[in-house]
Amino acid sequence: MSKITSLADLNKRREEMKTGLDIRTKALDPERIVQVKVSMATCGIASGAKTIMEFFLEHLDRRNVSAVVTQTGCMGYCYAEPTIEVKLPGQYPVVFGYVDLKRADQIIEKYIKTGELVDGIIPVNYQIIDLKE
Amino acid sequence: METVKLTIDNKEIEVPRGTTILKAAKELGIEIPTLCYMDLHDLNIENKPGGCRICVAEVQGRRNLAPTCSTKCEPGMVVKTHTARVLNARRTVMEFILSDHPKDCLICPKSGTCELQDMAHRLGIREIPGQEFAEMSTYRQDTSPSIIRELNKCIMCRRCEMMCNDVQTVGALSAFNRGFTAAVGPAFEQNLEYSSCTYCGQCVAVCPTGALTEVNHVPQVLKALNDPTKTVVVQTAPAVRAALGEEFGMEPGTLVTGKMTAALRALGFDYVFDTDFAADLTIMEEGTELLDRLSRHLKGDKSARIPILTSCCPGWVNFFEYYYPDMKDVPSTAKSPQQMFGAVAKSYFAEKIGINRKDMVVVSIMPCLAKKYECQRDEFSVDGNPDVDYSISTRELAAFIRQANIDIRNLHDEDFDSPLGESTGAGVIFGATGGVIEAACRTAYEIFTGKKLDRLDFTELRGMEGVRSATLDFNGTPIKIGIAHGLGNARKLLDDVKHGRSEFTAIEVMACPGGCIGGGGQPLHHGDSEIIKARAAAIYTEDRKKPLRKSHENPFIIKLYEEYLGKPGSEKSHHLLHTHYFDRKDKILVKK
Amino acid sequence: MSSIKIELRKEDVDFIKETCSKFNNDSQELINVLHGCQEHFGYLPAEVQEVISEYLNVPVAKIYGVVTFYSFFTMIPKGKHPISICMGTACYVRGAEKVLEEFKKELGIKVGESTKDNKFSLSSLRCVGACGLAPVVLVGDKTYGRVAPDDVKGILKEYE
Amino acid sequence: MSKYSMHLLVCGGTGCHAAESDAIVCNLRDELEAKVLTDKVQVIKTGCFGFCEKGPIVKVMPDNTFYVQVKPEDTQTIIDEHIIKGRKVTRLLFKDPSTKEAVSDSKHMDFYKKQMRIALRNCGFINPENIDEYIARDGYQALGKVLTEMTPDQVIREIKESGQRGRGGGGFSTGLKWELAKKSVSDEKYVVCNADEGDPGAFMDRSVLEGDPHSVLEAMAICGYCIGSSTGLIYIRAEYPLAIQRLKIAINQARENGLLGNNIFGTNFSFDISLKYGAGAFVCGEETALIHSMEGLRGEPTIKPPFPAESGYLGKPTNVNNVETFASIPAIILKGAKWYSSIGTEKSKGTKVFALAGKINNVGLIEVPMGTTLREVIFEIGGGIKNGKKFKGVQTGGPSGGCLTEKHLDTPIDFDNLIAAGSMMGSGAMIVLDEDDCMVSMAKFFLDFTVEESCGKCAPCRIGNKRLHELLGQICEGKGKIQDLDRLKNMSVVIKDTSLCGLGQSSPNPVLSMMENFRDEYLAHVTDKKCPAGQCKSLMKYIINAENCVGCTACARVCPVNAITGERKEVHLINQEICIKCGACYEKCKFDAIYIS
Repeated sequence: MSKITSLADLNKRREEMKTGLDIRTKALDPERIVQVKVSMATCGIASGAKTIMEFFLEHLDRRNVSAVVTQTGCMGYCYAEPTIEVKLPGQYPVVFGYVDLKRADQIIEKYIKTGELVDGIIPVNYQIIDLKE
Repeated sequence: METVKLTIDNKEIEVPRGTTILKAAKELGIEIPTLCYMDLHDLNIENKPGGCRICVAEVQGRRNLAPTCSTKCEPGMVVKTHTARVLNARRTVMEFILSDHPKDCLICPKSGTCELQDMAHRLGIREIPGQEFAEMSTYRQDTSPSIIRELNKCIMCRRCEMMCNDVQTVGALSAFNRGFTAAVGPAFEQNLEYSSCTYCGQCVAVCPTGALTEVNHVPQVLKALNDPTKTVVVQTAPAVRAALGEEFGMEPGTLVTGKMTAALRALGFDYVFDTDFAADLTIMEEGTELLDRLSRHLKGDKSARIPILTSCCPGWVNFFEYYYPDMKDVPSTAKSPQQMFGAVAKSYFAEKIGINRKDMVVVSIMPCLAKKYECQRDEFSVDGNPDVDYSISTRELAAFIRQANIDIRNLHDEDFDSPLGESTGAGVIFGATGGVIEAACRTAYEIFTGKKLDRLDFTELRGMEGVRSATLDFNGTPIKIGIAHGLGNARKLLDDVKHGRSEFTAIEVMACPGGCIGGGGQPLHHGDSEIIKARAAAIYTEDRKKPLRKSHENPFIIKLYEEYLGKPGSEKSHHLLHTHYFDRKDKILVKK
Repeated sequence: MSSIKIELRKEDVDFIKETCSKFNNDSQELINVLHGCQEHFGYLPAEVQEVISEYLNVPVAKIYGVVTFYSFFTMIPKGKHPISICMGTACYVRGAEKVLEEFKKELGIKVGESTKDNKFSLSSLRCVGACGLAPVVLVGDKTYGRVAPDDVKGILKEYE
Repeated sequence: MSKYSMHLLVCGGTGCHAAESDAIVCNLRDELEAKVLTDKVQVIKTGCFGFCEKGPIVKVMPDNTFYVQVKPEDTQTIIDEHIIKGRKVTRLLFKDPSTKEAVSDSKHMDFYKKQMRIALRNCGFINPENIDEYIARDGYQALGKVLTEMTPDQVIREIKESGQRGRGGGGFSTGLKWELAKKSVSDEKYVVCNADEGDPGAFMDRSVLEGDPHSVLEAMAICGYCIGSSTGLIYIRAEYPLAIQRLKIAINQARENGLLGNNIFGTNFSFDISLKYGAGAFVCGEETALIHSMEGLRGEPTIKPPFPAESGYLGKPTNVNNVETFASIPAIILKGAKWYSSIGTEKSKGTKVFALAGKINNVGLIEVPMGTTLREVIFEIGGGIKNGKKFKGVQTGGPSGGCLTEKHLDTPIDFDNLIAAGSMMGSGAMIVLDEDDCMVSMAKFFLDFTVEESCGKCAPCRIGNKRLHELLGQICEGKGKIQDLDRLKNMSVVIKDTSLCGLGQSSPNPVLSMMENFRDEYLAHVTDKKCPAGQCKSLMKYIINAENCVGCTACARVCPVNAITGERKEVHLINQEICIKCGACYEKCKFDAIYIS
C-alpha cells in the first residue's frame, strides 16, 4: 500500500475506490456481482451475525453466486439483529432483519437467485448526508 | 499586584487575583466553616480536595453553590455566605456526614478536640433524619504499635492521605473502594504494621475526627508508678515543653519546662530527667562520627561515606529502612536521644543508684508517635527488657495530668533531677528543624578547628523551608549542610545521595514538617501553622537562656565519659549508644 | 482484605515484569498494566499488585486504591464460567432483575460469589450496549439475548 | 430474474397496528389468489417504516407508491385499481402536510425520513476494517482540506459558526473549547477522545467506533492541527473489545497510509493516536476524572477551574471531546458551518444520535435533527410502545437525566428544552417506560446506579445519594410517610446544589422529575401504601378469588413458605403475614383464581 502524501493522492485513491476497483479484482464480471453486507457490531455479533456471515461466505460460493460479502457496522436496527444488506446489480440495496440460517438460505435461494423478496425486509427510514454534495 | 474587587455578604473587598473566597471572607472577618480544608501555609502544605462541601456559599449568577475553599474571587463577584439556601445546604450536608459517623462521642479519644464534633455544635445539629434506616460504614479496627485506625469515623477529608503521600511520600495510605464504601487505609486494608508506614503520625496530627489516634500507653505508666518495686524514670523531649501548655489553654509558644517538671514529679515519677541530656550525648557521638568520617574522607578514604545523615528521628529511620535499605550505611549509627537516654539510664544510672535494670521503668514523653514503635524495637532491649519501656505523647501526658487533678497552670517551676536532667541549649534546639545540625556544628566546629565559636546562632540553618542548605566555614574547610523536614523533602536529598549528586557533608532530616515541634504526638494544630512557628520560637528562646549552649561543655556529659564511657566512639559507647539498620520492607514481607 | 494467598512463581513475576516494561515502567500506565495482568491471571491478587508496585514504583496502597475503584478489576478469581447479568436500564426495565434472581436461586450464590465447585460465578454489570437484545446475559464470551427467567435452567444446562 | 413483476410491501412492525397488518397481508394474498395473480405479485411483510402515525402502510414496488392508513377492507381496491388497472388509489396516498397534495412516489417524500445521518453516515455502510471504503466515502478529505487550505483559526471559526455543542452531555460549544485549548501556551498539548460510554442504555459511541472508527481519527487530527497538538489519546471502555479491535486496525491503517504520523499530506503537521483503557467507572465520563484515570490514578474528578484546556493530561492543555462530537466534525468541515447550522434548533445545531431502548418496539440507534419531537422519535421512528401498552414516560440523559411524560411529547428535543423540562441530553440514551413501570422503583433503580458509581470524593454524592436511595427503598416497602416526600426533595436539591462534579449535580434528577411528573404515584405509595404499577412487592397482595378456586392444591404445593392453606376441593387461603410475594402460586394457578391487589 502506498502512502498518501498529498490531497491529490487521496483523491486518486478515492476515485479508484469509487469505481469499484477492489470488486473487479475479485470478480470477472462486475456488472453481475452481488454485494452482501453483514452488520457486525456488538449487537449483531451477540445475535449471531458471525454465523450468518460465515453462512453467506460459504454458501454463495458453493451455490456459484459471484458475490462479495463484507462486514459493516451498526445499521441501527438493534431490535431486528442480525441484519444484512443485499445489493443486487443495478438495484437499490435491500435490508433484511431477523436473519437466521433459515432466512439466510431463503435470501440466497429466492432474493439473490431470483429477485423474489422474502419476509423480514426493513424499510430504510433515514437519509444519509453526502459529504460532497 | 493585580487585584479584584468583590462583595461578600454586602461588604466590599479588594484582594489579590487568585485569592479564594474563603480567604477573602476571612479578611472581612467572615469565618466560613470548613471541614476537609487545611492550610499549613508556612509549611507549604495545603489540603483542599473540595470534598466536604461544608464551606459552600452562594455566588450570584452561578447555577450551584460554590465551595469557597477552592473558588477564586472574580471581579464583581457577589457572594452570600449565609442565605437560607446556603444554611440549609450546609446543614443537610452535615446531616449526611453525621448519618455515616458513629455517635459515641462521649467515649471517643477525640472528644473535645474533634473538628467534626465542633462543626456539629457550631451548626446546631439536633437530629439526623432517617438515621433509623441509614446504613453505616463498617470497617475493622486496626491497632499498630503507634497508631489506631478506626475507619468508621473517617469522613474522607483526605488530609491523612495527602500528608502520607504528597508531604511524606511514604505511600502507606490511599483512598480505596469508591462511593459509599470509600475510605482511606493501607493496601488490601491490611494492618498498618504491614505497610510502609513510618509511624511519623502526621496522619494522626491532621485527622479531624477520631479515625486516627495514637495508642494510649498511660495505663501502663500508671501501673508502673503504682508498683512499689519499680523505680520509674521519666525523660522529656525538647519539643514537649514548647507545646504542652497549649493543652491547658496557654498561648502557643509558651514554655512550660518548669511546670511540666513539677507536674511529672507530682504524678509520682521517681526521677524527672531530660531527653536534652541525651541530645547532648548524641551530639558527642554523632559529631565525633561526622568528624571521623569527614577527616577520613578528606584524606581520600573511599570507605568513609559522606554525607553523614542524622539518625535521631525514628520516623526518618523507618523511612530509609523501607525505601533505601541499600543505603543503610549512610546515616550515622548513633541512636536517637530517647534510646541513648534509656541505655544510659538502665546502665550507668541504674548502677549508680544500685538497682537492677529490670526494676527500673523508663518512660519517655515525646512529641512523636514513631517513638512508641522505636522503643519496642528488639535491638533496643537487653534480654527482653527494653531500654525505654513506654513512650507517651505530649497529648497523652496532658490527659494524664488532667486525670491526676493537677492544675499545671498554677504549679511552681521546678528543675530536672541530676545528673540526667542537665543539658545545654544545644540539646534544646533538637526540637526544631535544623536544630540537630546546628547543635552538631557548635561542637564539631570547636573540635575540628580547635577554636572557640564567637557566634553560636547559626541562623542560616533555621527556618521553615522544606529543604535548606548552608555552607559553613570550618577554618577554611567548607562544610556543606543540608536540612530537610518532612519525608518528601528528605527523599529529594536522599535521591541525590543515592545517585551521587549530593554535595553535602552532613544532612539533617526530621520526618515531621517543622521538626519535632510539629510531631504527630503534639497538641493538635488544627491546620494553623502559626502554632508551629510559635513553638519553634519558644525552643530558640530556651536555648538563648541556657548558660551553656554547646553539648561538649555539658559538665555531666563530660563526667559520664570520664566515669563510664571513656570517650566518644569508644567501644563502650558503641555498645550502648550506637545501633544498626535493617531492610524493613523485607522484614514486613516475611512477617506478613 | 483478600482472603486468598497465593505464591507467585518465577514465570508469574517475569510476566508482570515484562508487562510493566512493555509500558516503560511508567506509573501513568498503571491501568493498562493492571488490564494486562488481569487478563493473564484472571484476577489481581495482592501479590501481583505488590510486584507491580515494585516495577512501576507506585505505592501498593495506591495500586489497591485503583484496583478497588474500577469495577472491571477484581481481586477474587472468577468461576470457570463467569455469568454476568446486564443491569443496564434497558435490561432492567425488561426484567433483568428477575433473571438475576433466578440465577441466584438456581446457583445458590449471591452476586460476586462463585459456586463451591468454582464452576460458575455471578456478577452484574452495567450495559454491554446490546440493548436491542435486553435482557442480556453473558456466560464467558457467549451472549444470550432476550433472556426470560424460564430460560435460566436451560442456559446453565449447556455448561454441565 | 424475479418471476414477480410487482411487490406489495406491508408494514409488519411489531408496533401499533400489528393486528391490522396481519389482516391486510391475509386479504391481499386472498385477493391475489382470487384474481390469479399470485405468480405475478408477491406480498411481503416488512419491518417498521418508522411512520406509525400513518400506519398501517402498504408500499407498491417498483413504482414506490406509498399508501397510508390502509384498512383491511382497502385491499380489494388496491388490487383492482392499482395492480390490475394501474391506477393509483388517490385517497390512500400520503398527503403532504404543507401542500395538502397527494404524494404518489415515496421518493418524493424524503421528509418522512425523519432521520438524518451525519455522525452515523458511514455506520452500516462501509467495512470499518477497510480504510479504502472510508476514503471512497470522502474520508480524510476534511483533514486534507484543513491541512492544505485552512489555518487553525479558520477551522475553529468554522466549527464555532456551525454551532455544534459537545455531544457528551454538557453541551459546551465545540469551537469555543478548541479555541480555549489553542490559546493555552504549552510545549505539549493533548487531544483526547472520550469513549468511556458508561451510561447504561447508550451505545452510540460504541456503534460509531465499531462502524466508522476513521471518522473519529480524522477529526482528532483536525483538532490537533487546530489547537497545536501532535498527540491524540482515546480513552475507551475496556468492556468494548470489538470497538478496541477496530480502532487498533484503523489506527494502523491510517499510519500505513500516512494519514497519521509525521508530515501528514506532505505538510509539517504530525499527529498520532494511542489508546488508553477505562476500567468500569461511570464517573470517568467527567473530563477531569477521565484525565486522572488516564494518568493511572483513581478516576476522581477535581474542581474546575482549572479546566483541561489550561491544565489537563499531565498538567498540559488538553481538549476532550466525545466520540459523536468528533464523528460529525469532518462533515462540518466539508459541507460548511452554514449547512450544519441550518439543521436543528436555534441554540442546538445539527443532529443528535439517540439510543432507543426499553419498552419500545424498534430498539435501536437513530440520528435525528435537533428539534425533532419526542413523539416523532418514540411513536414513529421507534414504532411505539411494545405489546400495545400505554406510554408512561421516557428517561432521557441516562441515570442522571430526568423522566419526561406525555405532556412533553411534543417538545422539540434540544439541549435547552430538555433542561427546562427537568431532564438533560446526556449522551443520548432514551429509555421508554410503559404503564407497568413504577416511578418510585425506577427512581430507586437509577439511584442504585449512582450510589454504585459515585466516586466517594464529596460528601453529598457519597452519602446523600445513599440516603436518597434508602428513603426510596422505604417508600417502596410501604414504610414511607408523607413528610418523606419533602425530605426527598430537600435532599435532592442539596445534592444537586453542593456536589463536586456533574455526577452528583445531576444524580437526583430522576427523583425530582419523577416526583414532579408522577406525584400521584408517589402519594399512592406513602399514603395509600399502594403501588399503582404493581411493581413494589411489599405493596402487593396475592389473593385467592373464592369463586374461581377449585381447591386443586397446586398453589399450596408450590408455595415455598407454606403460606397457603386449604383442604382439597375447598377454597384456599393465603396467609398474608407469611407470604413473601414470590408469585409462584399466581403462575401455577390454572383457574385464574389468584389475583394481585
